[in-house]
Amino acid sequence: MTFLMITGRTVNQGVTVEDKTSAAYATETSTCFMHEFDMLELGLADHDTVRVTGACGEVVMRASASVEVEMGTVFVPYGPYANHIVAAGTHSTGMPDFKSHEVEIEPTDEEPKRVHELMEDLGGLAYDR
Amino acid sequence: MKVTLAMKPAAKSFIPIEAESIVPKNFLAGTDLSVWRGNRELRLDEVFSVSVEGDAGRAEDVEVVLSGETFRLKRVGEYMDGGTITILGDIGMHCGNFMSGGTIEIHGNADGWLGREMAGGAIVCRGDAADYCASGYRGGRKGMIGGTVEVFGRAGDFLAESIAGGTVTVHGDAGDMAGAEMHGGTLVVHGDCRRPGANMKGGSCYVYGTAQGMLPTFRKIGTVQHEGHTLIRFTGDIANRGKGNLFVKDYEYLD
Amino acid sequence: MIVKDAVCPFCGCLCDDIEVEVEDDRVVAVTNACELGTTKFMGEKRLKGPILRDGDEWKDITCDEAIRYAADMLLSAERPLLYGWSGTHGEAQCVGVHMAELVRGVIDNTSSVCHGPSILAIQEVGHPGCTLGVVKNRADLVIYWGSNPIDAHPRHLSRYTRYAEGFFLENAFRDRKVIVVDVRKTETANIADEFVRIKPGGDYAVLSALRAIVQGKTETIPRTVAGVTREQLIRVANLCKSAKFGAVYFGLGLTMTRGKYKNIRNAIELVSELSRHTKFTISAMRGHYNVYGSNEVNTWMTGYPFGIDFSRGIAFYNPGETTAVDVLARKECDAALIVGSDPAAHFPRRCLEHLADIPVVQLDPYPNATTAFCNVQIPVAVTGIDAEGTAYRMDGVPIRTRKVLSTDYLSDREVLSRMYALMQEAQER
Amino acid sequence: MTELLVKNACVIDPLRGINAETMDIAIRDGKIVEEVSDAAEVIDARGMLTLPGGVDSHTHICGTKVNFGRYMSPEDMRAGRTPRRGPLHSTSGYSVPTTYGNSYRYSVMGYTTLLEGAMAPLEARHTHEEFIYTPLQDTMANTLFDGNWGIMEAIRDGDTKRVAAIIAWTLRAVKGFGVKLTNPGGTEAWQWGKNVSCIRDPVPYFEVTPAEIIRSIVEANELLGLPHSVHLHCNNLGTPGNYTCTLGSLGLIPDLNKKRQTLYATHVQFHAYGGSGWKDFCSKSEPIARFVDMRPQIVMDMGQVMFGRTTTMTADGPMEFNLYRLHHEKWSNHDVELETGSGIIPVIYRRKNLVNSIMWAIGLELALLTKSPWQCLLTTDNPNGAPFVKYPEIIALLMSKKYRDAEFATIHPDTAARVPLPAIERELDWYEIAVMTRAGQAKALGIQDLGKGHLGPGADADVAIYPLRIDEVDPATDYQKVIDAFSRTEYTIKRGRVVARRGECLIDGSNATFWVRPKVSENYDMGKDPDFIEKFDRYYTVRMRNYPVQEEYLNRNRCIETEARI
Repeated sequence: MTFLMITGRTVNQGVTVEDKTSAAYATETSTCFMHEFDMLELGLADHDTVRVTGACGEVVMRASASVEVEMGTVFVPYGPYANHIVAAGTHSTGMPDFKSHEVEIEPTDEEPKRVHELMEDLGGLAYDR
Repeated sequence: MKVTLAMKPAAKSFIPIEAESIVPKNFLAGTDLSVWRGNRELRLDEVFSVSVEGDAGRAEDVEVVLSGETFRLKRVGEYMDGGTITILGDIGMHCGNFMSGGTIEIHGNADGWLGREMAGGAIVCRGDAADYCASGYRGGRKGMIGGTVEVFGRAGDFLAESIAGGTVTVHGDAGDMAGAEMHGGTLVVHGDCRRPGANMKGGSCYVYGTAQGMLPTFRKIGTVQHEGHTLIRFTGDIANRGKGNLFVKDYEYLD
Repeated sequence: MIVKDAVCPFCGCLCDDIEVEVEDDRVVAVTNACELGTTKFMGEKRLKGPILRDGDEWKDITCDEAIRYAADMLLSAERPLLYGWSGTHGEAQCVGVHMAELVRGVIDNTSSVCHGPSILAIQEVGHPGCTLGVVKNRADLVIYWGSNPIDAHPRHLSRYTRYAEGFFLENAFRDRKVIVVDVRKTETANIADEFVRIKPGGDYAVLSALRAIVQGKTETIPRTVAGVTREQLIRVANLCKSAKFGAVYFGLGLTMTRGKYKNIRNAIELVSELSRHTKFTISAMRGHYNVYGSNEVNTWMTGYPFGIDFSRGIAFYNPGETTAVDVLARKECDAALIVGSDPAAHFPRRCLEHLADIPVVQLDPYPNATTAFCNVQIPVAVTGIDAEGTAYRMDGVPIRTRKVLSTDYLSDREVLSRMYALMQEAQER
Repeated sequence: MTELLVKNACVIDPLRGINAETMDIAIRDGKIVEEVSDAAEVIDARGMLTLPGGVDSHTHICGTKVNFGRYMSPEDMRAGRTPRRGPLHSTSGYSVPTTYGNSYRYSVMGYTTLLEGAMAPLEARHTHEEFIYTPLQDTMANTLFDGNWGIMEAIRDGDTKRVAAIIAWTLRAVKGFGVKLTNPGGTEAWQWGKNVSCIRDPVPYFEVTPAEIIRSIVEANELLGLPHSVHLHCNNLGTPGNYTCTLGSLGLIPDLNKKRQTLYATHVQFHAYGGSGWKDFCSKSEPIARFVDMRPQIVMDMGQVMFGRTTTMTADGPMEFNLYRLHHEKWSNHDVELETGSGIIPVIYRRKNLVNSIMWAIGLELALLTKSPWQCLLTTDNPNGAPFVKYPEIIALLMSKKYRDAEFATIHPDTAARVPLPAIERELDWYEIAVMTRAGQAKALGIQDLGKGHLGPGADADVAIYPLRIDEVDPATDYQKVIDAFSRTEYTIKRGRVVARRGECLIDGSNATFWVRPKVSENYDMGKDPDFIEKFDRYYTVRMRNYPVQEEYLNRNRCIETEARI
């Protein structure tokens, strides 16, 4: 199913943002907040994993029901998961489309990666001492 | 005189090269020019294989031909006032900035800010033009004030932003905010575009296709015949002063 | 020991009434701060010392080695990018500008991915604004547009708007109306007197419609605009016109959606229009700590608030071309110095792929997502915790942050000054 | 010890009554001294015109409002761009240049001391930060008290000593130099979108009038013994017919100080307008100048307008909004809680525009009609009337009737019927220009005793040597030479070092900041006043402890202590 992905701040994202290697940060930023009817349609229960595919890649997140989002849109806290699929084009304004990104969402059996794994996928080297 | 500049392959191929020296009149005095790759000044012949045929006494008689991987070349033809530049491939940002005369022809695509703040002359782009084609500069009140820009492919967002004079024609579709802040001149989009004429207060904007996300602040006046198209005529943006004219074949509100 | 009136180093509110209790050089309790600020003060997961990536391993190196590495990297680059700056103090940002000027690089700060579009809009139409206290003491109408302070600026509501007392308001909670405009029914929307829910991408159209209605040109407006009924638009316009003092606070909901700065421009033009009827102001909800300070410093030193390219010696400014996401995604830089931000967590993947290809040095107290892309990381003191310096609040009020505890970490300014000194020496040679 | 000897200088030093004497100037360790040793470095001035370093007593160069002018004007930054060279930093901008741009350009014109005309106390730290990056001039900041709640309440209660006490506490806290009133009362009214019409119009809620604010603060200023007088931007700036309001304001001022004026009225050009509207707009420079001639307690500055592009910026928010409605250009406004506000819009003054042409004439008339040059100082209210780089042209206009006539021929033809300028024959001389650009300014600011504005032993060794011999150049006819000479010094010497030479700055210096600390009795220490503290805590959004500007922000700290009579 096609959705409009909006990203933004949440308190939990802010609380964990200076501790990016923590499980809490990964959990918060890999949460895909969805309307419960959309979840029903996709056969998803709370905390089921979903594959979210954008214009330039895919990433696995966990779905979570939210009363804040409209049907057809999903909300993902700012962070490395959303950015794994956000396109870098800025319409020559410097600012990517962080709040208006079309994505495909489907259920999956895969687990979300750790932040370190995402970084290593892109050529980084995790520091975990 | 014909000056041929063929780009040499380079190791740091993605660092932009600023080449505002590539303007026809500069070649009247020879080819001892420099360009900048990032913060390094390079001689023209370090970047290009340069060849010159014939000679000329005035810029109008100079033709510059660029070939190779020219997509990272910025500011080619800046302040050009006569002569011809032909680009066989793609060209980087700010081609023809402040141009006041002469012709630039691009066979490939043009990157952003093609013909920014242009005052005269002609630019023809056979491929697509990226964002801010024929636009103004940050904070400025006036974009293009004269001349013509013709794009045979598509144009990106903010096409002809703040245009105050001259004519811009796009044969394909244009992006979002075409003709935003328009206050003079003419913009013609043969295909579709999004939110044309936002905040316009002068000039004329024609869309032969569909205006998507049509803004709610244009008042419909009737229909007109224009170049063989039946178009719906609107006043300029009434959120601003309602001046200027917007003509579209068809439109859709975001309702 | 209790440090009073400490300044919170988290968001652009820079709350300066925080009490921090320190025992044995550790923060043990924080009073008055929100959850975000408290966690930041209490955070302990710092990087111990400078590290260097050596193949697939991390090695500890000395501070001198790390600084030397950074200086050499910047000096040898053809187009270095110096990015970040919102997490540090003004004095360090000044050194950063001098460095960019010397090595002829591109210097950009995190506003390019937060309120850069707001700046572009202000550069087109100006900015009728005010300090936060003016709103607190006077505003009887507050509009949050595309901003969600409960999550992003938790004390904004209690210190300045919904729950704040005000000199000219008898009963501030009752007399002050709050309107929230958003595509989501956020927590903030729940405490509003009026919630305007718009379709994603519809902000510009709604703002245009409001401008027309405020001018009395109602008849042209369609029955609904981006999901908002004409009746509601008229009601909102009337609320605005009948307010004695109205204040709009907008957030990334306007800057990050299609149209970007044109949305903000339209909002400012609405406020300018309302100023002909009553008193109205508009302000950006600046997010990260001292990001506004980085704009101020860059402006007085280079003339531009962000996205400055010194490649040619003089300052050139063109967001969309000289801003970090564009420079990285287009692979237009060959080295990067990151200070006080975490682009690997906040930039699209394509930018990270280029960071992986070029040398990167980062100054940051914590191991973060960008660490993975660093050749060298130098841990520094946290401005506002173990370093002091100047920070600018979201409304432009400059505040000197306090140092609440002492550590052995150098401040950003100290590290950068040493780097700059090496670079000056090299240049003189 | 460093020594410098400037030989064969043709010195005009009005504060010491020296008029074109050829002499040597001895400098040791940054100060003027009687003599130096033979080891001193020597500069041969070869009879060139040598003046004390220039002092600008009213300019906008540093702080929140100025920086916002830069921030919103990338188009302005496209001019004046220079790269980093040696110790010098890059610069950008024309009407609102970067701090380095301001500093280097002022230095090239021989200016060594600048007064920032308007600093909002809450944002003072910003002004001081920018001072640090204005390296080639000593700086000081006028501090805004026009809409200060505590002061208006004290005035309402008739308590002038409390007014003085609040000023004392604030100046000390924010490291301010003088007291500035911008559209007194109007900036507070503007926080409701209103204004005050003139000096008898009460401020909403506070119920005090601008006249009461002006009079009471003038008294408080003298109670505190401040070096500078109250610095007033009158109500009603820029409106036709405002000269009556200006005369009314000036008429409020008693003569309270023997050493200097009691009121400094700034950019009076903008306040000398006749007419009932734009249609019959005309000059009222004559009544203003006549009035000032009779009142030694008043000094004014010109606020000259010059044609071209610039940026207007002032704490006068409502005035800027009116300008915005006139021009529909971009408009910024910034109200500051409990204190004041500011507004900014870019403008272009055009020769073809009648109003602009009249404005241009009025500034010159004020300078030419006021008898004493000590009472009308040369400014453009930079950048409001024009960027300061236009000063040399203004000097030339004041010195040459021929130049004025030539310029007059290019402006709007109806101007002649609206202004007295064409009939004014006076041409100022070198001495008068020296008064209007340094000596008079230093005296008006009360800094001559601190070694500014003159070249007597003990003074700061700030010297400007201009490439011009006054015995060879007739300013009445050779006005281009006058412009050229004042545009770039042969040498600018700051604190004993040559900082600029023939249009090029040479070193990245370090400024000194002058500020005032009035000593008040315990009873009048607002830092201990329960009512003051309580209101501060309730209505400001910054804690009282975090409000004062720390001395870390002062490069070279020049604190002036005064003995207050409270």
